[in-house]
Amino acid sequence: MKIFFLCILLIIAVLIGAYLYRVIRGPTIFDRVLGLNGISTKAIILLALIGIVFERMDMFIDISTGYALLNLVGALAVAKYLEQKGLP
Amino acid sequence: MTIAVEIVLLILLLVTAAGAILVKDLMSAILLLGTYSFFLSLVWAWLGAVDVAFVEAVVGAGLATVLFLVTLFGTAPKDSRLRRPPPPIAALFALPLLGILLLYAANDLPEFGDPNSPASSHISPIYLENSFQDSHTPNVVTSVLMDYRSLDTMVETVVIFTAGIACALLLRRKAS
Amino acid sequence: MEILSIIFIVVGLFFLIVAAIGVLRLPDIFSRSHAVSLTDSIGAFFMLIGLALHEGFSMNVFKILAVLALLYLQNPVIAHATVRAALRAGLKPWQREAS
Amino acid sequence: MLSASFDWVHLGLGLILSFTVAWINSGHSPFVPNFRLWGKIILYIPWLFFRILQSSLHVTKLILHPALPIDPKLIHVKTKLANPAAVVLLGNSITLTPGTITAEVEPDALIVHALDDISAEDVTSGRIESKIAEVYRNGE
Repeated sequence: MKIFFLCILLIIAVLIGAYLYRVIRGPTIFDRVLGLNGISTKAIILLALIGIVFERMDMFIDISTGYALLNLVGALAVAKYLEQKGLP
Repeated sequence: MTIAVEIVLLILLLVTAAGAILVKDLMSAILLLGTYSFFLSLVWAWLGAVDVAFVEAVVGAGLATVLFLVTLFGTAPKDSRLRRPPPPIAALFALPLLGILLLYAANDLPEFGDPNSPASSHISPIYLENSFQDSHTPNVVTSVLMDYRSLDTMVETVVIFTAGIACALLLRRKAS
Repeated sequence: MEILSIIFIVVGLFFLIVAAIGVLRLPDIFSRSHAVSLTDSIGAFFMLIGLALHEGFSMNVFKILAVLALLYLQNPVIAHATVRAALRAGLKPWQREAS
Repeated sequence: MLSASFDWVHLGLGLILSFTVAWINSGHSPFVPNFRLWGKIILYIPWLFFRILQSSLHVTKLILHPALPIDPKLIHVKTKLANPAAVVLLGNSITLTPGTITAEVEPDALIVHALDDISAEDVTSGRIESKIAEVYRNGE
């Protein structure tokens, strides 16, 4: 069972690479913001998975709650900035 | 299997760091730094340092990104030195040499999680035994950070506070 | 219970893979946002519910559900803010040239 | 919740603090819970989830299709919903459904970006809107 979760963990970590490609090579700045959003969602899932693998779910799910809240603040700040400044 | 996860996370970390250095636009560099903090926090969580991961996520991904953005509000959004001069040749030789030296020195460090290493045979038991009597805090990491190393933490807070004041000053100058 | 959680996790993984392919393949920012929304709304749902089923009934299940509710409340806000910023910045949606 | 300590001290402090912050930020409006409305919204969620499942299968088919047969477009959707909270719920539901995303909110219309005709038909037919209108009609 632990091997199964490790495999899932590995696959998701590789999938983050696709989003990272979008963040680094994105033609516009908005692609980067979208990629960051996708990465943070993946990171929340990854943290929950790490909690399952280490059998300390109670600690790791707390960090993922923190991630989710912070992600909202950061993304809204970026979007507000881009609306006011226009395309860089 | 666990090694593979670590390798993938570290590769993602390296690619993000390289991208943050090489990208031309300051805004994209900020976003890449936020991504870097996410990955670093994942690495900390994978190593079992949950509190450090939490701090990294809060300060690195949340607070630092917002502070950088507020700074960009008040200053020029373009990097003025788009054409960077090439690095001197001495640096090209000296930096890999330094890296090799550091890797060689890292060989002598104790193994990760080694119960016989000095850190876990001398320091950790004292903290674990005495922290509750000393500070009455159920979380050991919190008592170490906030009581035993409170000066260090206070100066870190001063750094963040100074950054916040600077951002407020930049915003006020723009408004007037 | 274990079988059900494995099924949920594999379904969620399938949607995550599809979303990653979509992020790589789709042509412009507006259509890519659909792929990201696919991840957020359905991939994360199946993954987290699968993990909650594996965990069994305890305090952690409530925390997982809280994270899920948070995701469902904030992800539309983020996607909408990004797309609105892109629209106001003057980006035109991609269209098929031939038709 | 995060420290999993359920003393009365912690719970009471948390309750008082969160209500105070919400009260300060909402312009000192008195707190009036509308329980019937919340009940209806909770009944609305499973229906929304069924729609999400259906449309995400459709988007999956589109993405995995080798020819990528997408036809993205911007569409204007007129709404008759007067309550701002209802418009927010509508925009949120549209964005949450894969294949459609709310791009701009105007006083009486939404601009929606749709991935192709079938996804767009989901919005233009007004099924979500009528459902939300039903939620809010009796809840007022």
